Amino acid sequence: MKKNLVEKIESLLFASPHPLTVKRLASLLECDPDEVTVGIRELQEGYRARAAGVRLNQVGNEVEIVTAPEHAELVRGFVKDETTGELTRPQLETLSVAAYRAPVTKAEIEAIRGVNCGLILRNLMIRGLITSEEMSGETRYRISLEFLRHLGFSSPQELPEYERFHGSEVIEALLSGAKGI
Amino acid sequence: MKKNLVEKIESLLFASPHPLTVKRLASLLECDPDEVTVGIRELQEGYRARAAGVRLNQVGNEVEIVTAPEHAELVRGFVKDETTGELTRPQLETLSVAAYRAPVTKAEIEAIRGVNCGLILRNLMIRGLITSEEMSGETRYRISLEFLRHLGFSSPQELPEYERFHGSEVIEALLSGAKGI
Amino acid sequence: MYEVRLEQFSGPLDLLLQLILQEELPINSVSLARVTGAYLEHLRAAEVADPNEMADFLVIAAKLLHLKSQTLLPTLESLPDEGPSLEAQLSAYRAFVEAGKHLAGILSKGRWSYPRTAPPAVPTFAPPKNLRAEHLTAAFGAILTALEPVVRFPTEAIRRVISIKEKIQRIQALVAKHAAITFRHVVGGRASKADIIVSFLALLELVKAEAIFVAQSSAFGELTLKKR
Repeated sequence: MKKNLVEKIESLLFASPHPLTVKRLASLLECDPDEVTVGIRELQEGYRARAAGVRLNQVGNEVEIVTAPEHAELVRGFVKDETTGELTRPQLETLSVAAYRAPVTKAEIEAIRGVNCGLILRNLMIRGLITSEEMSGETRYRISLEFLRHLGFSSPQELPEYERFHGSEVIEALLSGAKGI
Repeated sequence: MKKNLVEKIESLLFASPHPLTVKRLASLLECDPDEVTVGIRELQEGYRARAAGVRLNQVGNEVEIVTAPEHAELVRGFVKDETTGELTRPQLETLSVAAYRAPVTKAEIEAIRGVNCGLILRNLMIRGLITSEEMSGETRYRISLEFLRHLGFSSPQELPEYERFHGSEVIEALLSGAKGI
Repeated sequence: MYEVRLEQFSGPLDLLLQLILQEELPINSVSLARVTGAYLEHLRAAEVADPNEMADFLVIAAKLLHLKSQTLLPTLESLPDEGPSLEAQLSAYRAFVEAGKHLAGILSKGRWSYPRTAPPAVPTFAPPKNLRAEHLTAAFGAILTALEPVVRFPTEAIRRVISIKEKIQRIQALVAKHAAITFRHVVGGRASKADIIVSFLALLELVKAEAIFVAQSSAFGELTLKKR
């Protein structure tokens, strides 16, 4: 791996006012995206090993450094308070599908929820709780880094029973025939 | 020393938009300023020992986390790229809404684009491409006069397709019927 | 049963799940057939505020009726392009309702992480080198194009609901005109799955209203509808 890559990634993430993608980091560091991914993992492990006051969070290809959730109350006292706002049941259902099944298409979310989800997805995008990206001609959704911060996890994979929901046979069977509604 | 004091100091310094005094830290952490000083020293040593991408700077009584001087050039390049480089697609779209729909609120821009725009608006403001003003208790955005002049116009009305875009029926319908889920 | 508001359910699957849980039934086709009547009852009593929403409820009603019709008309084949079974759909839905509750629980703990708060910056004019007015025009034009379907979104759903209502009326008229008519005749020779389902919906409704009388000559025989 390139010299000081981990530390350079740390510098850039610290200096950036917004999350950075692996691709952008690779271009700034003039190295391979795979190397960046390894560096990110190492930085993440380092923070965790020394129970640092910060964490490295990742959703999809986006990463950011944030404060450790253990100190939420302390930090909340003096930063501008942001809130998730109240979430309705349909919103929670949609967010849970986006969290556990990411990257997920609108058709898949609709197959699971049995309702048209166009408006609700739009609304969650506007609130910054989910993000979308184009992947081989399809729009796919994930929870946002912002929503992940409110959950206090470093990645969606840390969600309880992630394996069960992510790869559930029931859901695979359902989605193999999913065309939306 | 208080439990997790070093990590708590790290959380606070990381989240803070400006340097913090030892006294302020002690009051936030409900402990003795001397303990804070010891904690700061420990954090500083830790960063130095692992040649981290960040450093702890202390000037007089004020402390802050900054990027490591070794990577100053890298960070400078990144900041320059952020503040003078070409616009990303989301930035360009947001700027176009500020140009054609001015004066426009953040909520309206987000409804029109269907995506959260908080960080983008900040970036466009810093680059002087848009300006904001308070109008009857709301913050409204418009393309900056300076940037319009740079494009060769003296008012937004001179932009191509201004009449058609500004009064777009689609947007009127969207904003009048804007209902959340 | 009166003044049911469909909005109090997060969707048709939620309504269905609650009906099944109320009766403490497992999720399987027998249970689904059993709560079909109650589901339709909710739909009939419901005030329809939003056609989009009604369309979603009708899609599930159609699936339920198809399931139930297979017990009444065993000759009715499973049609191709069936998609996932309602059973599978409901099981998956239940899993994510649970997951959603987990999320709400986690959120309520307030174990939040915070990003770095950027220091206030002094704006300095730094225009992108290659940006010209036509880029702004093109970007805004693309936004408008993308918005069209969002604004016109309800039309398609309204059309779906209207067509279902129209078909129900047509079947009611047919039965009223003929003294006796077979179900096969009602649905027509080249009926689509939707036609069969809609016809069955109308049939149940008419039986319930005691407007018609249904006879079946043998166990797997044709259904004959008669005016009362």
